[in-house]
Amino acid sequence: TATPPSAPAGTGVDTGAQIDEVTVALPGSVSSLYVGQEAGIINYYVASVSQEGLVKIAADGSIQPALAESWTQTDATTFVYQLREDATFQDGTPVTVDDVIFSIEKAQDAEVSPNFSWLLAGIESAEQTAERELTITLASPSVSFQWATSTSGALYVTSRAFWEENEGKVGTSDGLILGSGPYKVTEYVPDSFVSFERVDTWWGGVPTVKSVRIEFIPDDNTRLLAMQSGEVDMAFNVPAAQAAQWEDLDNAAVRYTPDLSYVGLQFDTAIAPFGDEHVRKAIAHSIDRDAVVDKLLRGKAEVATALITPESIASVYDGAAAREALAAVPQYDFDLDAAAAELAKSEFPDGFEAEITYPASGPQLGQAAQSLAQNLAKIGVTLTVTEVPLEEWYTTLADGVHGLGFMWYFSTTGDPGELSSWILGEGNASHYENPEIAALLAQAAVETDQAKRAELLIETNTLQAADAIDLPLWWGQSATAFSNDLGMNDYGPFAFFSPWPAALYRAG
Amino acid sequence: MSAALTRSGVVAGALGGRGRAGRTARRWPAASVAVSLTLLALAVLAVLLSPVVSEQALAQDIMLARLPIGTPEHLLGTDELGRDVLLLSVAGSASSLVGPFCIALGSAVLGLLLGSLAGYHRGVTDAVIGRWSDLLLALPVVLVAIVVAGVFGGGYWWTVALLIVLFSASDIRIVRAAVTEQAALPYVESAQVLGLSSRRIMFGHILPNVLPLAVTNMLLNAAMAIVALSSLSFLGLGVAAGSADWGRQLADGRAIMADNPAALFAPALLIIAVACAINVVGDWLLPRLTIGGRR
Amino acid sequence: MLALRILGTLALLIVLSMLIFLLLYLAPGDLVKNLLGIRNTSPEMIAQVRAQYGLDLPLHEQYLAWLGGVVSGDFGTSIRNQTPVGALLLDRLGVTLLLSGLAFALAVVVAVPLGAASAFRQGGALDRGISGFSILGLSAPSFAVGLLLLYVFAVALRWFPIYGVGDGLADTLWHLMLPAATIAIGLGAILVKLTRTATLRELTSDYVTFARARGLTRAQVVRLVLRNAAIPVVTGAGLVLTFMVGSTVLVETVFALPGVGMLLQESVLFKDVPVVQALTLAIAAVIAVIALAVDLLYLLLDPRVRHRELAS
Amino acid sequence: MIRVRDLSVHRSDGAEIVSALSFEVPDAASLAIIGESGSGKSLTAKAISGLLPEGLSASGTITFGDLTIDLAAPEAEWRGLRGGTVALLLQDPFTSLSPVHRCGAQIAASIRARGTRLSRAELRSAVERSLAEVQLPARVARQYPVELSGGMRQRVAIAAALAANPALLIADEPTTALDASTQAELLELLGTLQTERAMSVLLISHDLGLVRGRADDVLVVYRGRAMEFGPAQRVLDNPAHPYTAGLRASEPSAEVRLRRIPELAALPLRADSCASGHTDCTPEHPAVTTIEPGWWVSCTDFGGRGLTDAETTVVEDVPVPEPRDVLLRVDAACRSFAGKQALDGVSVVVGRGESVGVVGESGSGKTTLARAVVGLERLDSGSIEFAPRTPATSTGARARRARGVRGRDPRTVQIVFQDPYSSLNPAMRVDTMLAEALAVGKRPASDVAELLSAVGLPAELAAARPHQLSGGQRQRVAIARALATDPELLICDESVSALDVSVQAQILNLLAELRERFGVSILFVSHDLAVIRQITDRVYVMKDGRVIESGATSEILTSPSHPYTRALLRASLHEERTA
Ligand SMILES: Nc1ncnc2c1ncn2[C@@H]1O[C@H](COP(=O)(O)OP(=O)(O)OP(=O)(O)O)[C@@H](O)[C@H]1O
Ligand SMILES: Nc1ncnc2c1ncn2[C@@H]1O[C@H](COP(=O)(O)OP(=O)(O)OP(=O)(O)O)[C@@H](O)[C@H]1O
Ligand SMILES: [Mg+2]
Ligand SMILES: [Mg+2]
Repeated sequence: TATPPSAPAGTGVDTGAQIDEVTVALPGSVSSLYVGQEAGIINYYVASVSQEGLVKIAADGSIQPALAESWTQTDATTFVYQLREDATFQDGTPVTVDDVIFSIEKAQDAEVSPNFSWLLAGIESAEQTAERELTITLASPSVSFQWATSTSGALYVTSRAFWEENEGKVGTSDGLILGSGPYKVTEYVPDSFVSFERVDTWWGGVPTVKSVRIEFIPDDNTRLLAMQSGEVDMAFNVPAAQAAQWEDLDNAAVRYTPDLSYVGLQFDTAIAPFGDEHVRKAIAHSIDRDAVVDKLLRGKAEVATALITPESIASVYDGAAAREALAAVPQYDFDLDAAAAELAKSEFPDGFEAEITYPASGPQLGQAAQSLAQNLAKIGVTLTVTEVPLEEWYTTLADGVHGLGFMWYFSTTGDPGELSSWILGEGNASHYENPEIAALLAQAAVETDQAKRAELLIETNTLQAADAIDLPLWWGQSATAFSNDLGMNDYGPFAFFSPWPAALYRAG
Repeated sequence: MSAALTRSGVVAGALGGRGRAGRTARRWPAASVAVSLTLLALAVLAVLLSPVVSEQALAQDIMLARLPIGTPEHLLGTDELGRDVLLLSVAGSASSLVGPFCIALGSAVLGLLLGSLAGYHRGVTDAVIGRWSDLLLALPVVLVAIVVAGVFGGGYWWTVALLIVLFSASDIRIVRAAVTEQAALPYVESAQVLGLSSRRIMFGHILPNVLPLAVTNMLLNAAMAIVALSSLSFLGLGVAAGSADWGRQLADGRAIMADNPAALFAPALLIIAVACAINVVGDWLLPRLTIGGRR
Repeated sequence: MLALRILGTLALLIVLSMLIFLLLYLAPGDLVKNLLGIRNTSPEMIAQVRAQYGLDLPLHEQYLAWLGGVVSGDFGTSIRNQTPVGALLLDRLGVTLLLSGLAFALAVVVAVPLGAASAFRQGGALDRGISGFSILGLSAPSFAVGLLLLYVFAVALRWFPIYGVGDGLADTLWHLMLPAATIAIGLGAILVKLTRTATLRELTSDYVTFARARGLTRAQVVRLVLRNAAIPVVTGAGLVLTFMVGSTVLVETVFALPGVGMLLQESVLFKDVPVVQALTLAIAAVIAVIALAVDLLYLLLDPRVRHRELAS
Repeated sequence: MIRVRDLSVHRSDGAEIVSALSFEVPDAASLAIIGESGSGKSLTAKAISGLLPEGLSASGTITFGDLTIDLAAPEAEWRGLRGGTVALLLQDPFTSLSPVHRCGAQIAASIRARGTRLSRAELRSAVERSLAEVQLPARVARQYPVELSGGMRQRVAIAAALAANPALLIADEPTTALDASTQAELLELLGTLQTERAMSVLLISHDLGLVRGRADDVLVVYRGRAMEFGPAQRVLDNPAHPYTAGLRASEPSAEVRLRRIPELAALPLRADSCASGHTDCTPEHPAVTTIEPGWWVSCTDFGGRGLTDAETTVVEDVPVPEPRDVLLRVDAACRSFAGKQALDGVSVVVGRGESVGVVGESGSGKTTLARAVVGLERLDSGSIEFAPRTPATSTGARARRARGVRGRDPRTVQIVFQDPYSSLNPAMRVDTMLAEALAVGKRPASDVAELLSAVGLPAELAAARPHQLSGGQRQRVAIARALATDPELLICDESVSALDVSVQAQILNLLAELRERFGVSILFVSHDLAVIRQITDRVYVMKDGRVIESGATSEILTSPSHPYTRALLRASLHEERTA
């Protein structure tokens, strides 16, 4: 039921009219405009309005030029980027290679960019090799690096002069942030709003929308009322539970797109009883993914068959083919008899007790957990479901106490290996060691042929499925509400990781 | 979420202003008292019934999720997980009422104990207890709550205990004010001259005279505690996710207001109705409790 | 007396700050994870961040370092916002104080006359109506009240905006009207009860009988009573105000207001120690100041107290 | 002429509290209503000013000249009459003024209430005139009641009442809360104002001495019924009704000490077996016998009882030496409050078995002394020593527990306070209270009955709670509680001041009796010289925290050497002598 990527959003066609202001509601606030400091998904949405990376991800998942006009990978560890001539910061100064290098250095520094320094940790050196040429050398070969230099990854280019002038205040309401995108930040009040003003120096042209105001409105009902009354023109992350109410609005329409997120269950094999394969399989048979997606998520998600999302392999498979390829991974069907049989085979035939936590910001996870708990109760397993704040939830992941937990992951880059290489790779939280998988992942890290790489990755998913380490539940969708007079080009999974207000138009 | 918590304190403080709220009771018409008493009786009945119905009430059938109000077999519809709202509301009465009742009672007891000590002994004891209640007021509820949840696991009764302590700040203040007023009266001095122990004077002599006030406040607190208890669940405290509880239903019901308004309004109305009933009955009962209230 | 009080408050603040430190230390959640995110778990990185924020020091040293800063007037920098705490606090406290003040003013303006009217017509239909509404106001969950007000006054009638704080004082006040009303409903319910009780108490006193006995008009008697009832009402209202500070988070969330309630909650969850410390202390200080103000007001309103205080 | 006809007050359950009172007050004259506590005096006053509390209703009429008002008239009608026609002055000057308004404003309110429009300056001078009329300086206008003494407050209240220019001023026990000298001055003032303004005054009191010479006529009421009406002078000198006679007799005298103060027995009001032979005598409307025009008595089936020997025996004044067997010795006691010296080197001795009085005007430090003796107040310097018969053992937890405040042994000294209403715990039953006190004295709880009978209370009252008792009964319970520990010294701080004469007589007799029976020493604090005269052997006179004179009561009260004592005496005798 997912809307195909790159379909125009909004009902009307582009009238070409100018738009004075677009007000956008976000469900939470950012505490810094600098993504490195805080890299929540909302930070990406906000920062992408005013900042750019060397490259960007297009609607179809392909890598496209941004500040870099072109680039080449000269060998397994070397990338050479040509900066575009006409790129300027919003203060009028040109974007130089030095600024890019500076931005990379800042992004690598764990003190200023704790949140994504690891993404660029593989860079050994970044040097200016010509007037507008930048050469990046990696410590070891990595295919996924090419995503890292986009705004979906970890590179948000800012100016050295600006940074040095605002040392210590970058990203705050005092210092704001400077980028090269089509909009410059004019005001920022944490927990309240950020406002942007169009600049006419953007290399990409002059967008139709003159100014953008992003309002942080945490309460779901308030956001709905704001949309209903027309106070906002656009709302991100419409909660699935309220989807019907939003869809019923006369003055707005809701558009869905897969959001590259993955929700699954994850075991820590080091913690009893989850080291027992039969226990894991019993649990795998106990969850009714179809019902969860259909009923609890109201169909606003897709049953996941693997860790890899179909969109991340869109460049090599078209939609249906991707789903087919991923469905080939072995699945555990909802079957309580099979679950009971597995449990009987385990060392815990009489059942056991366990706790699963879920973050307060993900009520849908809680509902899935409760549904699971109810099914498990039937085979003699007592699962306690506990709601905790998001921050606390982080600490219950791989804490050595909880052997069963949720994996809830938003991929921003669209690199199909992003999640698999982490949760199946070396030192994973499941304490799962499978030499075959390790070998496959190593191969995938350097495989530049996307099709082959996808195959390797799918194979890792297949192998882990046999051991039931990670149980995919669903691939998420994000829903965005647009008022009837607003349309958006290139609406898709990657739409909000590049200067998205530039894609808005006045619909008629 | 802490608003519900602190609001009770506010009420208490208001009453504590001069500590004699019980004297001027409202005259509720007999009918509303009767209705309120009936309501409370029904609530008690529901509490007694809740263990019986809870298994059935908690049984999910996600295929029947969010049936609207008025569905045959599910008169008030179903919730997000396909549980019958009516049954769930009955089953939820125990968790929604027993804990809050204990909170109100516990904080009243704590308040009477510490408030009496502070009001009677004055001096250092008073200063320490006074600052203690200031401390309780200034402490961020979220912080204390997550610590309790983290350190003790945050079960229902731990949360009740936490709320008893937090609610007690206001009880302490009221009782202290009332005891201070009483302690200056000649009957207390007579008891002192008789050489009675201060414990005997505080709890044998003064306590019965400040009890009506503490009871009024307790009734108000009971109403607040219903909402407060469930408002902490997002911190992993109190009522576990998915259990039968009005506050929990209220929080979960917000999301499906459009599908089945009853999922939201049934618990909301129950909370309001019980709270009102408690207060009406309290206002009615209090003058009858006040010993020697008629002069 | 005043010195003693200030000393007591200072002692309270110090104990409070230690307690907060300890609680934050005990609280589940991990600042490092909050900063680094869940993926970034390399030990070097973790060690670096721990060192950066002094988390590798023993707890008492961390506390003393913080205390040292405070003594020299530096409340530190927010870990989450990377902004100096002082500035952050000033930004946020304004909204919350304005909100609280407005709510309080609304509650007083509406509830005190209602409470008094209810007392003057004790037992009548008006009295019962007012009492009934105040019980309702007390027991209705505030998010529900907020939503109802939003729906009626912002969406249906369009009298007020839905969210945010607006620019400039007038606009801000307009924006804060509904949130303030939400708080004021619960608050007003208490004030009604309080005013009614106080007024009834005054109504039975001798001076009222004497006032009537020498032929004072009804209006004169009402004024006499209200002026006397003001004393307990002010005390009670002061306490009410005390309880309200720092408990506005629900309303701030519903109406998307950047106040301290929201900041405190977020900072606690993030374990942003400097912010939690500063905020809690600020709230405690505000509470102490209000208590002091109430006592001073008491002195102003009640010649008896003034007489006693001046004598000693 | 102001006429009241058939004034009755009913409770909502129908019970009659005041029955068909009829009386008149001639223009520019004064009528006193006297009677015991609870006889309905205040309700009568309230009924004729339309101020009955909720739950009570009045019937009857009041006529001012050619204006007749139904006493059952609605509030709206009364509102127009109060102030200009009738004004009511309340008993307690400490509560009858609003504490938060300046005195001037309260007087001005009365002036404004008449509807006269005055400028600020005019108003201010009107207030000043009012104050001058009650002999207060103009500065009082800017002061708050709390800054004034009781007497001054009552003057302000009078000024406020008179500012409304009433034809009839009702003064309901206007001086009961004040000390003797202030009482006299105030009544003097009221008398002057009455003649100057040619206004009618209704003076309510339970104190015959006060009324003597200050009212033209007197109406004696008992349980809401008129007993006797007539010219004040003659009725009080020569009462025709036995009740009036009884009231008069129970007034203690400051001049002679009686062995026993005559007590008023309850009157049988049921005229079922009326012995008088009146044919139209019913309980509701007892027959009236006119003694002479303007003097009548109502019929009561009063068995009549003469005074007993004890009640007429005057105790011989014998010289009282300083005691040798000293029980209590207070030496150079000093105590100050906020710079004010409440006790300034007070030395007092009480011998074993002695009854010692402490007198002095309000604020002289009497209460502070009494409280210091029982340990409720600490001393800045000086000492208080007891020489108890059985010194408390200083060891053992039991002994420690039995210790009272500040180390006083509860079995050595006990106190009875002034206010019988607040000195008993409202939440406790009488027997619990007494049993608890008995336990302190290591006596069995079964002694409760004995204790009750010792203070003359029926055994049924054991189960009662204070609110079910009358003031006199409460004071008896308080005394019983104090006696439960078998104390050697009983301190009474104004213990009869709040009671009316008849109950006062009973309590004073009780104390004398207890002293005889148990050999208790008594330290009796009072501002009432007559009471002191009746109950003490020796007396200390205090002024400003010092003892200025001491000696045998009979001597001091007949030939005081200190001018202050003489002044005190004059003030208290004044009332009786003006006759
Ligand atoms: N509001 C009331 N409701 C019912 N009974 C009352 C009320 N007020 C007074 N009474 C009763 O009426 C009787 C007369 O009371 P009242 O106050 O007139 O006595 P009093 O003669 O003024 O006595 P005192 O000398 O003590 O002031 C008393 O027995 C009292 O208990
Ligand atoms: N607790 C106190 N605080 C302040 N001042 C006090 C206190 N107790 C007594 N005083 C003052 O000490 C003085 C003596 O008071 P005390 O009560 O002993 O007088 P008293 O002779 O008993 O007067 P009264 O006849 O009015 O009872 C008064 O001026 C009083 O105001
Ligand atoms: Mg009276
Ligand atoms: Mg005294």
